[in-house]
Amino acid sequence: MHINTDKILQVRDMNIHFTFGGGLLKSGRKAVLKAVDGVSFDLLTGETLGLVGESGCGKSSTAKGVLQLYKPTSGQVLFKEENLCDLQGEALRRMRRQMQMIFQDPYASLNPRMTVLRIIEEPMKVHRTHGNRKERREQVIEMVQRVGLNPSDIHRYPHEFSGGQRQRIGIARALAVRPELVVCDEPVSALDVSIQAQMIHLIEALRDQFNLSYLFISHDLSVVKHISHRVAVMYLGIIVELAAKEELYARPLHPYTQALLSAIPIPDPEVERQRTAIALEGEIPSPLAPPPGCRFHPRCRLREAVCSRQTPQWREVAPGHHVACHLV
Amino acid sequence: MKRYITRRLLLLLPTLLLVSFLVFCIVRIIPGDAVTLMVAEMGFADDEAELRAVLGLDQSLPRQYWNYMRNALRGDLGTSLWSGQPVLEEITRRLPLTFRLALMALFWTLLTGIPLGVLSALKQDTWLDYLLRSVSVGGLSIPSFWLATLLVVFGAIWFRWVPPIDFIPFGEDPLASLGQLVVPSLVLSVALSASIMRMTRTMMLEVMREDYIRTARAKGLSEWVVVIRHALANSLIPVLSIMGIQMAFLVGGTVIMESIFVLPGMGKYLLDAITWRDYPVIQGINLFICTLIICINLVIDLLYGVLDPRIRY
Amino acid sequence: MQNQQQAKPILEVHGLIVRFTLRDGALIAVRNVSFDLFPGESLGVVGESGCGKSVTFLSVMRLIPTPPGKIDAVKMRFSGMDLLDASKRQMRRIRGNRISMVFQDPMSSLNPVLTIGRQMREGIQLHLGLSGRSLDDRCIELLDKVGISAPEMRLKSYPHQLSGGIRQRVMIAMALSCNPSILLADEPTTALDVTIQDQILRLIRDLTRDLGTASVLITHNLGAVAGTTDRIMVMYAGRIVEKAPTPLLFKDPRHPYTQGLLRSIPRVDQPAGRRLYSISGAPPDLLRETIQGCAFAPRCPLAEEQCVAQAPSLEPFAPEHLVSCWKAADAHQHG
Amino acid sequence: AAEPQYGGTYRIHSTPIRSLDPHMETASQTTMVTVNTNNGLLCFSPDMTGVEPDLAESWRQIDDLTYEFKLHKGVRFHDVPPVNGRELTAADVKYSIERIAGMHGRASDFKHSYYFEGKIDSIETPDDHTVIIKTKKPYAAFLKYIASPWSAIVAKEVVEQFGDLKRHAIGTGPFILKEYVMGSHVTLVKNPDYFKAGKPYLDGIHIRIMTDPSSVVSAFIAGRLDGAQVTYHFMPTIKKQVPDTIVEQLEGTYMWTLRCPPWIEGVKPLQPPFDKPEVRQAIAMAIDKQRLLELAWGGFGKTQVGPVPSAAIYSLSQEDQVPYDPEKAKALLAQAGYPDGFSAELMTWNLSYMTQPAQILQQMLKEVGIEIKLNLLEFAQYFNRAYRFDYEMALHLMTAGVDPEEWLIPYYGKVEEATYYKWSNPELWDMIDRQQHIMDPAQRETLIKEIQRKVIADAPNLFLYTQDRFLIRKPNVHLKRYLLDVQGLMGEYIWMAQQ
Amino acid sequence: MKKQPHKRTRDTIAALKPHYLPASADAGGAAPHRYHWLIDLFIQLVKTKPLGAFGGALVLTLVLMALAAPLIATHDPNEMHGMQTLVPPGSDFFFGTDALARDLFSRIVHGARVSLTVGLGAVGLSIFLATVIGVLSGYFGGVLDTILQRCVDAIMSFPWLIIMLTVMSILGPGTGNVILALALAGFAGSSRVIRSAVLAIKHSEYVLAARSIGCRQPAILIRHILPNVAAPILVLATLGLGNAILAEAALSFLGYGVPPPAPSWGRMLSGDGLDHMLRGPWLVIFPGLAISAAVFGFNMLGDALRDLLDPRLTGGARANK
Ligand SMILES: Nc1ncnc2c1ncn2[C@@H]1O[C@H](COP(=O)(O)OP(=O)(O)OP(=O)(O)O)[C@@H](O)[C@H]1O
Ligand SMILES: Nc1ncnc2c1ncn2[C@@H]1O[C@H](COP(=O)(O)OP(=O)(O)OP(=O)(O)O)[C@@H](O)[C@H]1O
Ligand SMILES: [Mg+2]
Ligand SMILES: [Mg+2]
Repeated sequence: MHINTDKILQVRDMNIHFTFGGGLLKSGRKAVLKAVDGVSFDLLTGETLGLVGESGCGKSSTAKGVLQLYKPTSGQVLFKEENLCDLQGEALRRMRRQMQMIFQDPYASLNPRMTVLRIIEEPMKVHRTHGNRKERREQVIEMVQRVGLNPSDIHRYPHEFSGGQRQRIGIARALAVRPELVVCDEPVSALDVSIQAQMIHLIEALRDQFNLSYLFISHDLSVVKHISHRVAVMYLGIIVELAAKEELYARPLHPYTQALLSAIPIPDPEVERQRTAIALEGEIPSPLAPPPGCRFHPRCRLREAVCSRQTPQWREVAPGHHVACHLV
Repeated sequence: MKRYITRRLLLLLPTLLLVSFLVFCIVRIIPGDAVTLMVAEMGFADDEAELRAVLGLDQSLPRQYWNYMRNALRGDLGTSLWSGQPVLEEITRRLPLTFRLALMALFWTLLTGIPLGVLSALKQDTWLDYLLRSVSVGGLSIPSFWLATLLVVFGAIWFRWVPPIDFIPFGEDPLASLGQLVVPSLVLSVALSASIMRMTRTMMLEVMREDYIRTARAKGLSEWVVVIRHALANSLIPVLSIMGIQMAFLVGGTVIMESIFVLPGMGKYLLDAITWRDYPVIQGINLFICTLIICINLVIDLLYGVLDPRIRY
Repeated sequence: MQNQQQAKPILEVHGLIVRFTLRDGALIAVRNVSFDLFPGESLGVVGESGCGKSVTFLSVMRLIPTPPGKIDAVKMRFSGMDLLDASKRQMRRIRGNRISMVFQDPMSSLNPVLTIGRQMREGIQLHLGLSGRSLDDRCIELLDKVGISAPEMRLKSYPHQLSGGIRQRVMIAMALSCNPSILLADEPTTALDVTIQDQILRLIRDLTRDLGTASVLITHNLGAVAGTTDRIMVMYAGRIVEKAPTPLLFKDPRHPYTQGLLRSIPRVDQPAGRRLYSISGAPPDLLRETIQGCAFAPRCPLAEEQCVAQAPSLEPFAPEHLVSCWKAADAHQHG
Repeated sequence: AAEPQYGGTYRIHSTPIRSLDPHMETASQTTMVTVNTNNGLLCFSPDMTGVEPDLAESWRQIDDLTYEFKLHKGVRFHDVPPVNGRELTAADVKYSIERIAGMHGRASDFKHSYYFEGKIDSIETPDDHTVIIKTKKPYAAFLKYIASPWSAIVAKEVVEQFGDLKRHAIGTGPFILKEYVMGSHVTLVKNPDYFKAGKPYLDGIHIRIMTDPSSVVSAFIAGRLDGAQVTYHFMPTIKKQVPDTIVEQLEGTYMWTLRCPPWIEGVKPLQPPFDKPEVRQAIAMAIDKQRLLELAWGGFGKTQVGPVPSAAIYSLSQEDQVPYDPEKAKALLAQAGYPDGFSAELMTWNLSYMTQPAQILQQMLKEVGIEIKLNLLEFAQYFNRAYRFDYEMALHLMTAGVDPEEWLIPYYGKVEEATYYKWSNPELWDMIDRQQHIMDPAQRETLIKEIQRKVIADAPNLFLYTQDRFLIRKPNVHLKRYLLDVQGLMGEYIWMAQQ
Repeated sequence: MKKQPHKRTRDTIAALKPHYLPASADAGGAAPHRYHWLIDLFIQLVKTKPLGAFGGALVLTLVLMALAAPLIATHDPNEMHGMQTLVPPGSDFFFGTDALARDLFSRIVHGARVSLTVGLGAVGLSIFLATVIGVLSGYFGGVLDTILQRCVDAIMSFPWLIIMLTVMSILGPGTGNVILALALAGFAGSSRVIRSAVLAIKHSEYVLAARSIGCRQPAILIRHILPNVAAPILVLATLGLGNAILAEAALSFLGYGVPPPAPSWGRMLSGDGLDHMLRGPWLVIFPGLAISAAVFGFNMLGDALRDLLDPRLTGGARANK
């Protein structure tokens, strides 16, 4: 693995807010949903950064914000020193060649009316990376084989494939134009274990081969542990903890991370029956009205008075181990 | 909710303004104007200008429009160019009939369309389904003027029966007055009912595949309860929006029924107004119908909220 | 699972075959499945997606849409009563009352236009005949039991006003409302994240233990079954390929498919960096009338001529451990 | 010839009635009402050729220019406000005739003003029951016009109170307007104070507005109407269903006319090919009027010869008919320089009684090589263009009132006078002008026939046919006379036998 | 009113999607061979929707009749045969003659041309307008959507009669203008349907995916949005065809409609048909049958297509949110 220290991606204080209501036709006040509320992280070339968290905590929004599929409300996304948020139209479109996305849902992310060939070929066509039809076709066939499908499959339609195979088509599409950054949004959580394993292999193999950088989103901590170098934990729109994976899994500092890790079921009856999970109290608060202070405090078993008053600092508590919690 | 209604009613104004403007322009773009017609009928071509002046048609269009709107806001929709009657009065006399006819047609439509649609969905791909669907499409494919004419002619020939030709005002004898509308509204509802039936069927099929139907069955509920309580409400929303469109169609499109069944409604009045280029009448009727249709749509939107708690205003 | 052999099974299924008549032909989703379920037992069912897990238990409830579905079985009895011949009315009396089911997706399994209360009440009213105050009390008690705070208020809410976790708990409360003898839980946690998943599994475990209900947990999350169930049934292509007590299955899986499944799970409790195993190929096409030989043979690392030629049957490999594999004895070599 | 009986309400139908002002409307629906609510000084004799006294007890022509009318005494207006049954006086007559002539109100509103406008020198009322009218020149049609239903006598207060008479028919007539709901119905009730003793017989008349012909027929068959006017299509059915129906087949006065382009010398000269008389004559010869009538209206009608329809006086007989001769037509065309024919546009409006004959004409003209393109316009648009005189050929419905000259002046008269059509033939102008002042009927007839022959020779218009009308009624309805064919409802002569 | 996204679980998808077959490498090819989706659709239609296939056959017959009208017709449709009016059906005149002594059979056959032209033309135009407006309005949303939708509101609140009569009055008679009138009276409603279909897929991940790979807006519209709203469009079109034919008949009844002598079914039925109905019932029976056959055919076909094109049945766009 070649992790050189170049930062391919720097996300600085990114906010993504959705507004609801307002307007002449809709009643009620404008509500602002802060799906991503001040997220910062770096991604090194050749590195895989895992992003985990409860469902709805803003993982996908972060991913889409990075790729400018949602325009961040504020903040910076520096891709190879260039601030994507400032780019518009054609300039941004051209940048897209270098950053691709694998979508969360293998069923929804492929156009059902296009053949595999056309799906994979499309980014090449859009970015004119390959001169003519024939070249493109050759490249498609190569990609298809690389992700483990048959060349004969390229004339079939997505619905004729299984979930795993569809996900591979998505991967082939993302990689067809040789990007440098790939954002994988829960690429395996829709699949069952046996297909999941195939996908993980593929992703790892491609990373090693092309020295890709991944932002790897999942709520399955086992998978993340398997695949990433560093892991960030999100809760309700903010990152609460970020560390190298061995560090994080061995010494989770944030109470939420601890609870999360303790809840992972272990596929071994002996271990599993011994496991005691840290129960989280209450419900996930609505992102429309996040709690004041530390967002996690209403559910935190260790909370203190300060937690509800003050937003905790984002601190580096050990080399490379960042956390936002008053109690650490 | 209240705020929503107020807002929607306020929004009515710009739409109405747009509508009135469109109508105003359209009736004046149509070649063949009232004055020429009047002059032609009278046989004196030289005082066209005078006639125009008297009718106020010689002013600039914006001016005319301004005058019209100013008066309309005061509740004065002008007088008919031909009969000299106040348009508002003529409309308010005809509107209730048309509206009742439309409502009644809608009533039949729902009465037959929804149950048959549900039945056809429940018996999907059986002979009953095929039969019901064929009949309904059959109903859809019969021109209503033709059905109405057949009814009237053969009703008279075979049973010495025709719909009453003396219109009984609602105030005099409500039952008889409604009774008079039974046949025309039935004829109108044939095609509408067919489309409601088909929509209901489709939606029922869709809804019956939903997981919560399986949940309901898993509770041991009887099929009847499952259909009525769980499936129907969920399938009615699109049916409702079709109903809105049908109401619009009915309010503005009953002219053929009116002439065949001898009903003094709006449709015929409108048609004559167009034929005779009676601008104030055309404008007035349109304004009325549009308001009505927009109100109907509002009611339907509110009904959505009743049917589906996810929809909140 | 003590003394199961002696106890009378509450559910006996023998030779269950479920076929669907589709445009492209008949899809045989469940192929000759047999199992017993004992009172108080918790049975796990795992297997690849589409292998017939849900269909098997939906057929027990007779909730397979017919047509296109068709259920056949040598025997399908619920505490002595024949489920196959039961009339619709009899079935309705069993459903929700004696056997109840928690469906996979809490988002779509609740009727969006009815309040939670209404949906909960109808089952209780029907089967327990409660009404008025006592009905409400029962609902509140149930919601309380599944750990929902402020149950009175929840009764008045509509599904869309609740989070996924709460909805799933409502589903469980509904399933438990008539103290069923069997609780079928079809992937009750797939749509939820780990923390909620953990809560729900615990809930089911505790409730069944307390009430003595037999439960079936269908899932593809092996972690989930590991902690919750007594026995596990592994299905592949419409058949049961392995059936064993939970600890035994994890410790000594005999079917190559089970082995592959267990090995392809990434585990947090193990050092990372180990290459994950993955089963190559794809499951067979259930549209085919007969699958020649062992259905898993094309993907099996141990497959031999015999495997391709002849289908193995589910044979006891060890006490309480049934495997359907010609190579069951050799399988451990590759474990 | 049974004794008239009293009582009963006569139920009939009508197409929509736009207005009740007899002086401002030309539509026959209006007179259907006003002929029952108002009287004129005179009215037509049953055979429609002469005039009879009505409000005028007697009249006399003092000289070529002067007419004296003596009014009945004790004629009262209806007992409704604002007249409240006051007596009719000569002043009312004077007012009414002046109103018809367009002197009270906007001239252009009065559609029959040509009856009297510019033609009357003075109207004098020496006493309450005498009216003396002087015309400027000898006026042959004068009495006809006085007897016309459009020359109804009205009361000044009514006009003043309501501004016009569009919704108020108040007069001296046998029936009183009780209710008039536009688009729905008109109800008339018996006038108990009617000046003709013993009349009317009916208690009332109920006119139901109906537009759909099959509804009318059905309503009649089902017994909801006592009388109806139907088209020939339904006659077999009616005869079969209601065998005792009384059917009166009346000759119509609407004349189907094929028009060549109008000719306004200096402004709109004739364009080729219509500038050649041979072409126009060829067109006339190419049309088999009998077959046309047969196909278009089942043969129920009369083929027409000249501009004055056969139902009116002074019309031409079939001897003057242009013979159907396609060969000759072709020859004429060749002679005019169109051996291969030509193509032209035929304009008419989009209702089937016009489109059917138009299609037949299209086929007939095709046989002599004339390609017709049909242009079927909406009613308003048709009239718009027709009265801008902007068309190549048009299929038109001509109609006129009570005197043959009404079929001539508005069409072939001087360009200023001809309102419906223009034909710049000064010879015709002169003849038409002359006939107006010939007081001797025989002489006038000769001249009018001559004019007609001249029109036929010129062939600006081709007179195709008139349709017969079928007035049906129940056997118990006794009806003594009709007015013009379309204004068939003279309530005072109707009585119904009790069943 | 946003519809709740239906998160379908895998087994229901599998259940609803009989097409879903894990595309295994097994060369045996037990899975039926798949053609282009249109051909596939046709095969499915014949196999599983007998009523729809019957409708399709009717439509096909009518279309062929229209195309080969001069070959099929026994007479010139406008020729008047002497005085042989209202001749009952027989060997000379299969369907009898009308009041103008024209051969009804030939008129019906040629009428297929006229009526189908009107139907296809009106539907084509209205669907085109509806698609353009619906897609733009739905996809771009915002101010454009608001403006377009208010206009659609206004148009929809006009009685259809007014719209049609207005257009007919402004433009005068003629087949083309009938088509235009019908299209203008009908496009607003369709554009609503298409708009909502676009709204439903606009947020689907494959559209986002197309953006993420850098597609331009027009490409997204044409390659991704349009093909996926093709199903509702197709259905709208087939259903609209029947309606257009009926509407033309109603227009004819009011005197508008395709001008004679063009043999439109609607005109035949409503014009002299109704006049002579009692003397020559065949005059209303045959055109009536023709209209009914066309409307029935198109509707049945449309219904069947709707079922077949249901994305959940053919494995189309699953995430219809
Ligand atoms: N386009 C959008 N419009 C409005 N709200 C949105 C939108 N996309 C996401 N959200 C909201 O933002 C929050 C974060 O959503 P996001 O999809 O990023 O979560 P996630 O962590 O990816 O969850 P999951 O694990 O379920 O995929 C959620 O509350 C979601 O409802
Ligand atoms: N209603 C149905 N109609 C047609 N085929 C069906 C139906 N229900 C299930 N099937 C088919 O039966 C097979 C087994 O489906 P089942 O739902 O039991 O799978 P499963 O094991 O529960 O998978 P998952 O883990 O995805 O839930 C599948 O191939 C599916 O396509
Ligand atoms: Mg996400
Ligand atoms: Mg399942």
